[in-house]
Amino acid sequence: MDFDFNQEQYMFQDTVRDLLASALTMEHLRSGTPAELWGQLAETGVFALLTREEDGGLGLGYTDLALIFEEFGRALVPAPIAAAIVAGGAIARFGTPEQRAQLLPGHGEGALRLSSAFAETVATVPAAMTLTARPTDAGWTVTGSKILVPDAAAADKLLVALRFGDDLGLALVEPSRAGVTLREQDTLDLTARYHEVIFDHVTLTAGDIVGGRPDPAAVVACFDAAAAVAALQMTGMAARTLDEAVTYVGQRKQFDRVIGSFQAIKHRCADMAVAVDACRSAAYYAAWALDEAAPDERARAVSMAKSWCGDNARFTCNQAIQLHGGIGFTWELGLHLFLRRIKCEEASFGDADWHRERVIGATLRSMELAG
Amino acid sequence: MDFDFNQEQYMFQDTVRDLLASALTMEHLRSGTPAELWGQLAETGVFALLTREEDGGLGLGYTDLALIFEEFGRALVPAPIAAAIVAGGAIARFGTPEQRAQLLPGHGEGALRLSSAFAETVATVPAAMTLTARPTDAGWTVTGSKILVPDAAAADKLLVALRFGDDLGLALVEPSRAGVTLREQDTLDLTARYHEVIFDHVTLTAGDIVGGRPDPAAVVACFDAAAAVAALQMTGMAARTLDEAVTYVGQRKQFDRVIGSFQAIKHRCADMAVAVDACRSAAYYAAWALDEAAPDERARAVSMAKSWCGDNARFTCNQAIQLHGGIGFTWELGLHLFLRRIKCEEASFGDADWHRERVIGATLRSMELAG
Amino acid sequence: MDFTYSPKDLAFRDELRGWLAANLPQGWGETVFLPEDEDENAMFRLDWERKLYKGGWNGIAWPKDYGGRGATLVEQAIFAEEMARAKAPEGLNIIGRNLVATTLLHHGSDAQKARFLPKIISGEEVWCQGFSEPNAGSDLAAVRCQAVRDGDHFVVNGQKIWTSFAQYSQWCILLARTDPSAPKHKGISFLLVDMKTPGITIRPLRQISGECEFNETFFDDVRVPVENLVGELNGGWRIAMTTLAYERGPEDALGRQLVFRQELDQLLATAAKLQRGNRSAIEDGLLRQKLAKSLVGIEIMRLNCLRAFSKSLKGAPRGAEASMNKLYWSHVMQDMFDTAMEVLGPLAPLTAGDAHAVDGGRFQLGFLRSKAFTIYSGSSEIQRNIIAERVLGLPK
Amino acid sequence: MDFTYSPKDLAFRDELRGWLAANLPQGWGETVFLPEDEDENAMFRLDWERKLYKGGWNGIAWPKDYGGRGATLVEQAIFAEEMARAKAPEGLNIIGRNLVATTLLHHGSDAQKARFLPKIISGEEVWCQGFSEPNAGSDLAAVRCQAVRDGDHFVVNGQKIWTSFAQYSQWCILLARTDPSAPKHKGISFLLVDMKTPGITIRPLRQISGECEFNETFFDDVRVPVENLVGELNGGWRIAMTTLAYERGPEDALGRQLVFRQELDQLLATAAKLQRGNRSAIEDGLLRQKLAKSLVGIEIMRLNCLRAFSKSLKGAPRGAEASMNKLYWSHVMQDMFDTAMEVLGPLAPLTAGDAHAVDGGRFQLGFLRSKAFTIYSGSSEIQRNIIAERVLGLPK
Repeated sequence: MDFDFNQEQYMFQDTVRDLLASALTMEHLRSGTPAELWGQLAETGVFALLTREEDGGLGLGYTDLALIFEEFGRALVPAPIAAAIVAGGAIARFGTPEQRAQLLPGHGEGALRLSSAFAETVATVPAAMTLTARPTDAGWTVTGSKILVPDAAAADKLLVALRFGDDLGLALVEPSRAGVTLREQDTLDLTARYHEVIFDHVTLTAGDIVGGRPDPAAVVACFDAAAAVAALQMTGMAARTLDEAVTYVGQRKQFDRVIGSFQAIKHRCADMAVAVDACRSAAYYAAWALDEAAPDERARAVSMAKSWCGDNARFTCNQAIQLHGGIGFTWELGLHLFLRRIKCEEASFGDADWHRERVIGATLRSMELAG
Repeated sequence: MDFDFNQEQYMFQDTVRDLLASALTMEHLRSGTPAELWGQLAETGVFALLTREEDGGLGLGYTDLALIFEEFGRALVPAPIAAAIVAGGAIARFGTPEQRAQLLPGHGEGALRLSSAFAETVATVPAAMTLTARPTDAGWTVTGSKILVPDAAAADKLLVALRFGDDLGLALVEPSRAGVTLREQDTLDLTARYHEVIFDHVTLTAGDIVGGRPDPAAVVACFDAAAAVAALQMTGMAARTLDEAVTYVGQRKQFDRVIGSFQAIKHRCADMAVAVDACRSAAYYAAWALDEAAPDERARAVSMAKSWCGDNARFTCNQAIQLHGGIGFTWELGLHLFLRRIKCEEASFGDADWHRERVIGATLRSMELAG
Repeated sequence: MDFTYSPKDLAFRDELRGWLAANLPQGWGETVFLPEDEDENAMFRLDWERKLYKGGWNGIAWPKDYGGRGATLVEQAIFAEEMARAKAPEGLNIIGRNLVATTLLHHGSDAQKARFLPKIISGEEVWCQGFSEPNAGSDLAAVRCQAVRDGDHFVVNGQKIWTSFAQYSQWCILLARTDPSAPKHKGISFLLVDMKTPGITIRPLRQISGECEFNETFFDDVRVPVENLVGELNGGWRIAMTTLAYERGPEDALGRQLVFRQELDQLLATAAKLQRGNRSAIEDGLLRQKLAKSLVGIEIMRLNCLRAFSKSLKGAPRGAEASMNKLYWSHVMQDMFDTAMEVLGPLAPLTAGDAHAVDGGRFQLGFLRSKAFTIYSGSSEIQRNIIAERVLGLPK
Repeated sequence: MDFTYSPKDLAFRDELRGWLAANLPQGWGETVFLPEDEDENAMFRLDWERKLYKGGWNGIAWPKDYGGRGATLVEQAIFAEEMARAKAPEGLNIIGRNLVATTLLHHGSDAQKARFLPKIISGEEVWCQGFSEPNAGSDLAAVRCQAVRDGDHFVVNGQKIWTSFAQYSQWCILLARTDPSAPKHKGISFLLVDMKTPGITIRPLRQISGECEFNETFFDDVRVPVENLVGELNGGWRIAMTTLAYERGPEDALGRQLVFRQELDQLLATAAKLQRGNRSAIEDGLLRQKLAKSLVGIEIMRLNCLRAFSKSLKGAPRGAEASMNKLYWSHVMQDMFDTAMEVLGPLAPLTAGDAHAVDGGRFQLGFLRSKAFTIYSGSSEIQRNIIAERVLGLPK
């Protein structure tokens, strides 16, 4: 019984935290991702971590990445990087030997960029997705679009969740393929570029499909991973905004007192601390469940984390802004970068209400209760 | 433009407040309603107030009763009294001349006791009610039950909401009628007796039906009045529990300070004060709407008040208990009498979710939006 | 109780409605809106203010002697409501019209009144407010900006923050410390500062919404003639407190409530048209509950205002209910914008410039702006202090 | 990370399961429950405690020298979980087993240990806790109950409150003021008081649920032999603080979490069977959301406990995370009981004795009891102070 990380995992966290502290300052975040970040992170092994050892990776799991994604949230590492890790993880787990051999070494080195395309204008969850590949003589043809794809323009391959007839599957498509158009999108998140990826009679073959054939379980597993990663990153953002607030109220004086000595302020910070602590419990468990749990328990764990962390990162960030007073709603302070990113993460991969419905549905089924 | 009460209305409030302060102490509440309360209140005119002048009443409206019901809540006047006023109001407005002549003078004097029967085990709102009168040669026959009827055993007539075929209607039935059985119920509310009223082939004639024939509009109007009265009483309970809390924290010392000087306590009290003030706005407007508004606006006003006052009386009472610390959860202090009563009022005449759905439905219809 | 206006008031309303219909641009609020560019926006609002003045509709609450209408409270409420209903822009000179004018009427010398008031109501001179400083926010009496007497001038040095519209202002009301040795409330003076005076630097302060409504304003050896002192030397704190008490009352809040309700109505219309899975967002029972909470919250805001307003009409002194209302509506509206983001669902991240952005990104902008609601004009923490102490009588 | 138990721990668990199955009454938790009468209930729990002792299952964390098993933290966690899973009653002597024993082990004289510990673990002597007073609740150091030295006795006069199970107790740990002139933390002593001593009066204190778990206890010239002083004269505050720090840790919280989850599972089963209009309550989307919030909240309580517990296992000192967990679960559970009342809908007002009461009124009882969750064992306000100061380092 050990719901804690081991020394290696904490050391890995320290490494990444130190790297991000110097590589990704608030200045960077305002002016766009520094080009060298991708390579610097690759050197730590984050992109190779989920790849099996026989495929040249580290053969580790999401548990080993949990603290890393928390650091990503804390430092506001731009979304394309997490999207690439999740996409690589799906290929590592569900890809054909050829796909793994072709993509994962470059991915691991940070040389080949992956991104993932899930959201549609009417859906962020697999069951509601509408983008459909229709069978042709040569394979399939796809028309439609995905939105909010993290920096599709810089990606070599996109992992796309879509329907093949009734079945969901994951396809690998390069943005340069005939019929694919990218349109950069205006979003709340100022730390990364996002694109709408428009498919106009784009041809897919079996070789493009992760695992060689549609696999709904792979789509759900990949969705769960992405949702858990969102929860972990929101945990980091919650923790960071709490820290910022505590530091500020510990220094700011009004009425000849440090405002952190006012009881109402202290109590608010205490509530935030409890919220952040519970975010960690929920998100770490979700990470563990991605590696170790059966699909039902994994879904339950992920949905608990996504709903809880969304609500509580929002709470914590809002309170951090409030506790900063007038300075809190200035552009310069930068807390709004967290606010914006959290709102995007909340809306992605199923919102809190959807995940709660999934939790209760799964629980009732496991209890064999109607409803 | 005047959303305030006039001098007469405030004076009437003072009269009733003074009466209740002496007639209904915490001791009374614990040991049951004092027998003389009914008569003392009758003397103030509360039972005759809604009765038209030509029927011997005061010809006034719910607006004139708004502050009185708030006082009822504040003093925890037992539920049968409000139920009687609402029942009398329905007879005054919708009854046949014979019904008005037969019942309202006695009701006004406090000599003839009315009560009202709305709730069923599966429903508290008209559309979901199932108690049904089936046509016979002589009229109708009723089998089924109503629950939580305030002190049915002490009532001379019960106003019962039920179905006549497809139409809802209000019937007047004396508890002694053949086929009627009363069963006293164990409830959270310790300040009054409640009964289940069981109908076993009880015969109704046209003369028993308020207005002489089923009138769904009368049922909804009576339901709205009862819901608004619940909102007004909850407003009074919220205001009272706020007052109790402010008094207590202004006296209680810990750490050598009056605890009301601790900022977290002060801020909690401020939030409670805002909640109570908004309860007043919502509940007073609902009272006005009962008298003056068309049914759609009346429904909207009442449902706003019932949902808001339910949520906020609960909030205020919970906080009052919390602010009292250990003493707050003692039987002796008596705050639990408010907690219990609020919980009963919340559950009665549509819960907050139901009323919110009614508000949004009505609003969308008025905007001619789908949904 | 009576929720109707008198025939005289209705006539006032109809006159205003007629004037607005004739003077707002064609298609206003439907196809024509405020300019998006911030400078153009400000100039548009200044032009509009001058138009209001020419029509006799600026500063309607001012005494007739100073060009106002001496409007009754009900007329002021109707004015606020009708402006909101017509989605008319708000004049630019809010500080001048409300705070400066009322302060000068109460505390200004005759010369000051004669010099300044006519140009405020006419929209010729716009004002900004130099009260807050980086270290004097909630604790306003901690102002450090110094004014040192030098002959017939004060020499001002220091920094102010949140000076809305400083870049468009000709004048500034300034709180400056004139006696550093006195207790902090007793060494402050109230000055009128010409913004053209050398030594003033304005730095726009961008908000989280990306807009620059506010500024930091720096004063570097700025010379202010002594005749621009309002009231007594070192008597500025009392004047500032009365100035802040003139912040807009329930009659104006009625206008604000209508604007909020319009925003919610737009959200309802949007929810009815937005597809969510295989139905419209408005058919989702959970969203309906959240939208209903906002509806109830905003409608009660109106009722709160009307109750406070009715007491004002009967001459009740204004008390801390302004704090109660502010605390109430700021949280209701933050919740509404949170709900708006939920209604937008998958499209919530998409902002104004995007082809898929819903309603031109208005809800995202509103969401970001709403974070300031509980901070500006007295943070929620300060409002709770005021309510606890002044309404409930709890100890300091 | 690893959520499994070792084979050795599983063997411990199986041994305990076997013992529980053999020793709990047949049908326990299904058809047979704790007695409803409070006195019978207490006696049942005392008998159960003695049975546990005889089976070697009482005070398992105690050192073997004093009759315990010296159980590991994991074994303690398993014990708490299995007791909860079996819905086994909690022994009556909670104060004795947890607070008194640990205090005496750390601060008691050899004579005190020899005299008292064996009778605690055997269930022969039940203890109560005389710490709080009407004016010393959150501010425990304000105790006024006086102990004045008179020869070889202290003479105790004063009043204590919240003395759970005083009516069933043979002994009481008492905080009394022995030096009224010293600063308030420095004049308090820690005494062991025989509840049979003349001058002690117990008055049951009814809670809002109608139950009488607590008492007020009055001391009127109660003579306590000086050998019943624990530690040094006037050194009681420090002992009391360490006593309170022994309040049950995450290993016990795991058991509490299971009990809460059982309550929620019962609520889900009830919601599935309760008719609401023309469907079951569990089919209502709004109720599902609220129930899901409780599910998530209660499951995270378990995860919080496991995280804290895992740190304990590695020897991390216990800090303020007990406050974090308490603050967390008390509010989660209050919300759950609010939701329970909503699930019951029209039947929510009906309590235990009514024919239509749902599940024997258990949720109403739980709802009423839940109001105390955020008050007892350190109110939420006190927990927030502790977290802000000790975890976040904010100033006092």
